Amino acid sequence: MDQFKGASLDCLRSTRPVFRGLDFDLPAGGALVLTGPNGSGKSSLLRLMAGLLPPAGGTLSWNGEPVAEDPDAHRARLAYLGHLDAVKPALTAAENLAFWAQLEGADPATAVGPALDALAIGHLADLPARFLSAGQKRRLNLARLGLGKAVLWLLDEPATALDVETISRLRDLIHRHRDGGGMVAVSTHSDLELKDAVNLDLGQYTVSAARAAAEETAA
Amino acid sequence: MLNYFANPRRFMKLSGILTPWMAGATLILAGAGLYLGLFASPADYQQGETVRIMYVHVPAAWMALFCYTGLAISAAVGLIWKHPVADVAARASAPIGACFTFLALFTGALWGKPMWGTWWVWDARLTSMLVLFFLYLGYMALNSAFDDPQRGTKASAILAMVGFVNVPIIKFSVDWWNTLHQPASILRMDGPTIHPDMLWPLFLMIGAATTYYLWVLMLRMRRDLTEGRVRARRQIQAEEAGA
Amino acid sequence: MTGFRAILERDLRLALRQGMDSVMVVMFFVIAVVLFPLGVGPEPNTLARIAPGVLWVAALLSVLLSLERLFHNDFEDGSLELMALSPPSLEVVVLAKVLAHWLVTGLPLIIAAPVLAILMNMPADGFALLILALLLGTPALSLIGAVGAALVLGSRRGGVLLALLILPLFIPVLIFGVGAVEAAIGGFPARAPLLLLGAIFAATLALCPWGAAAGLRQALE
Amino acid sequence: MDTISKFLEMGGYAGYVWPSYLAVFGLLGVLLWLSLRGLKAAETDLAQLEGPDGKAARRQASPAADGAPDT
Repeated sequence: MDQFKGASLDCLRSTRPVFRGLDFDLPAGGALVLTGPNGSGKSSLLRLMAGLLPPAGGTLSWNGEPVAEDPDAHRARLAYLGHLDAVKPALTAAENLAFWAQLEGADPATAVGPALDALAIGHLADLPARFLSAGQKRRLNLARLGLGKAVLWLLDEPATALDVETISRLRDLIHRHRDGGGMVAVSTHSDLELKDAVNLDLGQYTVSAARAAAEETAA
Repeated sequence: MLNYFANPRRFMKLSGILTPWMAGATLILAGAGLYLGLFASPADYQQGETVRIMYVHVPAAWMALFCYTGLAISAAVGLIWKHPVADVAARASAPIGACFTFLALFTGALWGKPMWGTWWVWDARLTSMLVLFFLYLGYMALNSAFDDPQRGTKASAILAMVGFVNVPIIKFSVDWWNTLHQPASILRMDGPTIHPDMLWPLFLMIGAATTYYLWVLMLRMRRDLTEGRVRARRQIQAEEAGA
Repeated sequence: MTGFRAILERDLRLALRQGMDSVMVVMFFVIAVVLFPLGVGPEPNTLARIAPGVLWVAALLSVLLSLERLFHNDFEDGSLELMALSPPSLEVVVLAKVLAHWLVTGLPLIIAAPVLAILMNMPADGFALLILALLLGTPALSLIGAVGAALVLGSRRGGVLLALLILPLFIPVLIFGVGAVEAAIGGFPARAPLLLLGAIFAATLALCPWGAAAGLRQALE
Repeated sequence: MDTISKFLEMGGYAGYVWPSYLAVFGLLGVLLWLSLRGLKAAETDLAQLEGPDGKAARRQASPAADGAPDT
């Protein structure tokens, strides 16, 4: 059984401390919901989990092995969804998705169709992405999750710009993923209502600049 | 050793002690060098009195390279071992090095006019010095081009390392190009061996330039670190005002 | 390797569909070269004398002009971040994008160069060497430029800044590129400058993907 | 008097030698002055923020904090 763990993680943005001493534990099939006020570092934590942002302190580990020792393996097992949709307007919806499928080593011929259908945009497959609405682009980006290889999903506010129906589709997608032993970390404002999700309130790890300065003086 | 100086507080303490010594050393060395260079040394039998430009030109040219080496090493240390003081040192070195490079070019032109009859020749040394000047400007421009100063530091550190690999290649290519274009014989700057009476003021002035670099480097680093603390204080205020 | 091909194919497809990129770069190249006879005067011997240098400088500026967009679009729309998180390493991503960039911009320049050489009255002895030198030199320019393009991502005034950073580093390629052509025209062996150009290409191929990847990593933090 | 003017003439090369020295000492002097001034300014700022009257200065800087405590 897989396990993704973070121990006493520190995060700096530029020179500003964001959070300190953060721990989390994400078992196979688990879901972690990140909450906290603006600026408490929800996006930063997800970027840190993805390996885009190196932690200023602490370690991330996968099944007990530090993630930093094998970044290639870590990239191969994660799917990240950020604020930007990464959709190329000049390519069709299917071509956009096929590219990501190829990068992940999946077969585009078999993977793309079902992934589009999972978010009910199969009928848009051959439409150039420049004709898609904001919500449809978002769904196209979400469809990457259905390509199937990633064990660890890192979703940064996936529910923004989605209608109720699509949110429930996303919820189903996440449930199926977890049933298959996958894990997911979500930052969210609007509640996705994931069952048996562990709530991680980042507000409690926030460091004030005053405290950081005081500790530095003491050091 | 590196870890020891990586602590900004320790650096502030140490540089506080060293700064006045560097200031004193610069003044003494420059004073002695000027006296020997302007009064006590003879004029060159070929170049006449213009040889006295050498006492400011050669130190400037030497420091142009010295500062770039210092910059590149600091940048590498800051990038690889993440020492905050090294980043500050790299940033502080750049304007000093750029000044020395400019001065080397400027005094070179003033020396070249009476000696070669022209302000500027596309000589290998002049050309590679000019390129070095551009590299300094690029480093400083990149360093200040970002809203997040941390990004500027990292991006320009990578540039400094790329430049450091490139400087010998550029130097070599310019040498090669120059030998193709014009014979080097007219442009011999390093004429006959230097008279010992000229060597002493030259050494003193090089020493003065080096201590000047360390002096201003420490001043600029202290300023950067102090400004960092000011920013941190302001942030605390902003938080208190918001709470 | 499938990752490399996927990125290459995607970038080429994008360039074909929306890109006037190739056309624009070649047009800039042509206009820049044409300015020289207008500025220097139409005297054939003068033009022939400066032709190799003018062609190389114009090629260098054309490459520079197109470099700014190398990572920029993918950075803005979030694709770069996802590529950085995909299984192929960032160095492979850089290599694939540089190859696509060179096919789209470098290659058309090389095809246009002999035509412009005729306009510049360049002696025919130099044509083969001009093409050979450009074939070795322009990929090196793209590779060096990739490092700069990665470093200026997200900065203010990206384009001007890129020129300031990259042009000094282009100098060796310029010197040996022109050297090869002039040697051929003058009837000297062009082996040495060509070998040096090859060495520069090999060195940039080994080092620049690493430097560009480092630049991208800090841009994505 | 004669020796001084002879010295200043620099064997006829005064127009080259003295501008060199002037440029070097002038530019390096300006750089030094700017660096010193920058350091002084930063130190004054810090002293104002950290000093015994730092609290008072803080109040003045952010009057909104007293008026609207819960925002």
